[in-house]
Amino acid sequence: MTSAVHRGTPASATEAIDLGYLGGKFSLWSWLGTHDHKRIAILYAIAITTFFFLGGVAAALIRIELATPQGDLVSAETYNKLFTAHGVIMVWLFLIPSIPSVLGNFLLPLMIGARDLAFPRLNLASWYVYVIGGAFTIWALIAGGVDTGWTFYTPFSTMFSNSNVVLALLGVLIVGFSSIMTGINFIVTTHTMRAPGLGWFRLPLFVWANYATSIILVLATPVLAMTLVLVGIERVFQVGLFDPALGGDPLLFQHLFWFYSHPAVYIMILPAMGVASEIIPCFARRRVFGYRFMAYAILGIGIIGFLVWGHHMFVSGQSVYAGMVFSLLSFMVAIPSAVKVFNWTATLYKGSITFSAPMLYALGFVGLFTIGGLTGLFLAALALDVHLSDTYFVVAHFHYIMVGGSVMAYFGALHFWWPKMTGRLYSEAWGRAAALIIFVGFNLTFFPQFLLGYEGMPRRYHSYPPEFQVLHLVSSCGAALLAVGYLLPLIYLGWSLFKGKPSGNNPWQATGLEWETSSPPPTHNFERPPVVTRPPYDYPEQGEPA
Amino acid sequence: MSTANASAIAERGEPEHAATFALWILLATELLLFGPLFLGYVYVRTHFPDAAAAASRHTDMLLGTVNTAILLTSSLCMAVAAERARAQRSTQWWLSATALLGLAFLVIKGIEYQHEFAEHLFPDRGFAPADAISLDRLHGMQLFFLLYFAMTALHALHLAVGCVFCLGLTVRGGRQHALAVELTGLYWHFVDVVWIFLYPLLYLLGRAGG
Amino acid sequence: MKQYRLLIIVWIALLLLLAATAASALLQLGAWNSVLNLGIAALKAGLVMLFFMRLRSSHVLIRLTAITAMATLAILFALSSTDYFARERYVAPYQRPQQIAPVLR
Amino acid sequence: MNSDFHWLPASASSSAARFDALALTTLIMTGLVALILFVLVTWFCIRYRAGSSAGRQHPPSGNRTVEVIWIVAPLLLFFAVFGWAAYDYASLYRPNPDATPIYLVAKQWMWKAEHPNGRREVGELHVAAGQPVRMVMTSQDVIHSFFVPAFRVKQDVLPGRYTSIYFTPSKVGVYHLFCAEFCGTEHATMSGRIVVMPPAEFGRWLQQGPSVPGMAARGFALFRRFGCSGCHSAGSTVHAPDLRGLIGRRVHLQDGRELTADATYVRDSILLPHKDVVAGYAPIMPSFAGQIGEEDLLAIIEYIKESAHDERSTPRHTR
Repeated sequence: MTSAVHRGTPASATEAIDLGYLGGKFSLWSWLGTHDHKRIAILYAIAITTFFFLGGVAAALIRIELATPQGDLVSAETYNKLFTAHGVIMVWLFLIPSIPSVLGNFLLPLMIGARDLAFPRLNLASWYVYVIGGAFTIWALIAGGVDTGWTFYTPFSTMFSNSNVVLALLGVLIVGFSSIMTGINFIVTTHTMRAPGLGWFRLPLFVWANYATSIILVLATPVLAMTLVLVGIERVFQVGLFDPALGGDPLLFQHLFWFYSHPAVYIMILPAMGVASEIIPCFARRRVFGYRFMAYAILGIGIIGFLVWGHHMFVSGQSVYAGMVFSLLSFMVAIPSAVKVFNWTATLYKGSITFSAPMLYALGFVGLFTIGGLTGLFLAALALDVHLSDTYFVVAHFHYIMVGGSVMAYFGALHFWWPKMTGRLYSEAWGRAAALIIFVGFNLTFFPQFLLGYEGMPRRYHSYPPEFQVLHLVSSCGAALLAVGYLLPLIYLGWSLFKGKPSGNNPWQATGLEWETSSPPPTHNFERPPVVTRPPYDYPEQGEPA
Repeated sequence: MSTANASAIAERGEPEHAATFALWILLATELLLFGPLFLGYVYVRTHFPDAAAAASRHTDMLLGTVNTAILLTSSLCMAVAAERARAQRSTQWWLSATALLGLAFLVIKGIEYQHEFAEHLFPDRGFAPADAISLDRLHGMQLFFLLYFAMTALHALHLAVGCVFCLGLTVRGGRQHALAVELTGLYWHFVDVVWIFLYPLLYLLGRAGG
Repeated sequence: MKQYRLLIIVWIALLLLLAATAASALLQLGAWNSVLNLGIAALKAGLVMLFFMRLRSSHVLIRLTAITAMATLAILFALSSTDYFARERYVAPYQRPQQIAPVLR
Repeated sequence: MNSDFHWLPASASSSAARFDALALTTLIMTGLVALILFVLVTWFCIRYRAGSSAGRQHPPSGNRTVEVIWIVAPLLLFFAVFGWAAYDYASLYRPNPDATPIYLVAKQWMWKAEHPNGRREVGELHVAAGQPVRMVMTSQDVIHSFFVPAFRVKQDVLPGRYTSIYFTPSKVGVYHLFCAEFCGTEHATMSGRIVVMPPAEFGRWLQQGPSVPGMAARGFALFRRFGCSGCHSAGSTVHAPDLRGLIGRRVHLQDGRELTADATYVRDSILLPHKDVVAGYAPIMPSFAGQIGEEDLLAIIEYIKESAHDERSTPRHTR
């Protein structure tokens, strides 16, 4: 299965490479009207990168403001709009579409040996819907702003906020439809377009992860859509289900919101797990340990993920009994996550490990995700959550999962499949340096926030009592380092596009159908439809020590 | 639309058309789109039982029942059309009948809305039913009518889209599109199923007094 | 012709059930009104799905899709009800004004 | 930088001690798991780095027993933590008949408390060490959250509904009170002080409150300010019912119904005057919905209630 073209094949940077799907006569319409899943993935990558840096600017301003206890850089109102913008952009415009829409779009057909997704036009439409919704959201967030937090809690969002709530709701709603389209496309593709011989238990775990993610997208997003519509109606018509002054119940909103937004956490982390499951076996040169358990764990997370939303509401005034049910279920969802971490660790055993940039990102992912997951147990434990919820402990916890997990994996995936997507190699030294800077910067930013939270620093505070300043300052310094870490790849990856060495078809000597074809792949993906005869991650046994 | 390789799919015993499968997933999504409205309904029914019954008595049970019968009949026409399309027979008449029944439903629904607007039952600030005897009752009735309008309007929107599909198929002529008729049919029946639940939930409360 | 006859039988059954549900709503049955109405609705929906939507003879994957959607909706209802049916409702601050704290503007 | 800096928050309630014990246990448990994992990853990374001489024959591709062990073992551990945490959680809400109720109203962006004897305070909450307290809380506008880090206690405060939580302060001192649920522009400044006093001192403090005008008196002022007295008084030319002693009376309505006037009835009559028109009167009263705040309504209701047995407070209402 490996078509071994060795890394570092002597070739000068100026040597022409076969541009594959990237080639052909360039016209704007050849991109904006394309039905090619690979080009659509690139379109997604461009849009998502833009949103990522917009959200990053908001984060930077927040961290600068919090360097001192007084609210002196921006006003309280601006601060509230900043953290709302940061949350809305990062959650809906970056994290949820990031890995599925960019890498899933690019790789899913390649990994299953298909020519394209099942519905190429739907795929393009979903990009347009995403960009329109995204632009709408950004407009609402910048022109006037929204100050409700990304959670839009009622009755603040419906009756008290004097900001662009309805516009922002509409933007998020539109983006949601894009998610649904992508989800339907992925599910049908995975079911109907697999190459001959590619049974379910020969699928790469990345495909499993995207499949489970798509199911969540399709089932959870419509609930959010209707909930946002109801919030909009309540705001416009002053009648509503969520305002106690009108006979409604704010907790009903919270139930509906978290019914989507907790599974949404798994929309963000499952594809990241899929990425780690591709990179680690490749650089350990061996089969992933416990493949079937890994696949079942993905499905388990997807299913149990729907049963735990109430753990966001332990102190919200929901019944004590409901708290107990949700707490127990939340502990259960930690099990498949733990299984995955244990299996990644076991995959390293008796491997032959090299530490290229993608592997550093993947190992960073495992470490940070482990910390994020274990601190999640504190929040699942009822009595502990009473003190910790709505403090910086929660902020730190979910950033360890979202940023330490998803973003780390997204960057790892970009580095791993960059040669596949562009046919070029980036500077390995810069890649490793950036991975290390991000890892250190991340921990410096967010580990102090665990301590802040335990000491009782509430989240979403524009100013704070002076005794919290030491830790906030450490966090802000870390954020500066983290920002450098995120800017670096933009530079050296961009540079490699023009000046990078040609990578050859399979620089990592990885298995998997996506590496069977040339890099970058031709528009039709495979010269001959592949037939699969071997299990996934079929790396040759390392045998006797050299 | 579909580029799925039909023979490869049949080999593995997957559904005959990727598009059919995709449509079913879309219907799953649609069901969950109605989910928050149904949960809101449960909230109103459990927290304001009397107000919900009082509000429901304001709806027009006769027109609602007639509309239900119309929609069920339209579903029969649609099912017959799909069956005929599978047998490669012409479907124009049946699809037109389906669309016409759908339009009739929408017209009747419009008449109901008109009456309800006239009675100030639209749940905005002007909401003022005569029998809202307390603030609690007023709130309950208002929430019921919020859900009534949200649910029936969303349903009517779906039905209107279905009518457009049906008429489009009629215009395009009868034969070589069994798949298109099949998909439109599935969608139409789903819209029917939603109404089958909306009818008792919205129209049949408190009809026996009390 | 056989399949058309089946469709018409199903349609007649649907109309009869409609008549039954409308009639039962006019009888005073207390909580059973709702149970009966929803039961009949479920029956009607089942008929439409099994025969008109041909779930009866559909591929297992499609049946699984339908079941998954309904199960997800059931989860939403079931787990929300752990809250709603166990929640202490301690409303109505208005009736106990002496307990509401002061009034400083 | 700042001398107030400390690693751990003060522990000043009975639940705080239990919380810290549970947190420490969980920390040790999760810390051990993390440590083992990191040691293993590091060790594997060094030992099995490419080119090392470590033996690599027959790398296992999976092991069912191992998988079952690392599914079941954490699960049992989790159940234990769950049980402990759930027990402590329930005890925060378990009714305690010895607890003193303190009423707390949150509004954008301040806390207002009322002790059972009527002593009121704003932005501060005084409690006695060793005396169990039951916070009974409601909000006037959006959702707030009552959060005292030193007590390890937090409970959202919702509009239209009371929520409550129990705790027993254990250590004398002054602690932070935060709002933990985002509630609008000045959310970060919605803080206060929790003052835990020795019981005797607290008893003295409780008695020496500043005198606040009674609710009924304020209600009377509002009764005049909103023009209610213009119609509902004896000298009025407008035909409107007398409201003295209304609360608790049977009222006959225009449409033949009959009900007992209670606070809700008065409230509804002010906001929706046309709903329950009293027999013999024309429906001429305008609605005050949107003009009178909830607190003012309460004061007016209180005044009407008081007017039943205190003739002196209603001098202008004698027919």
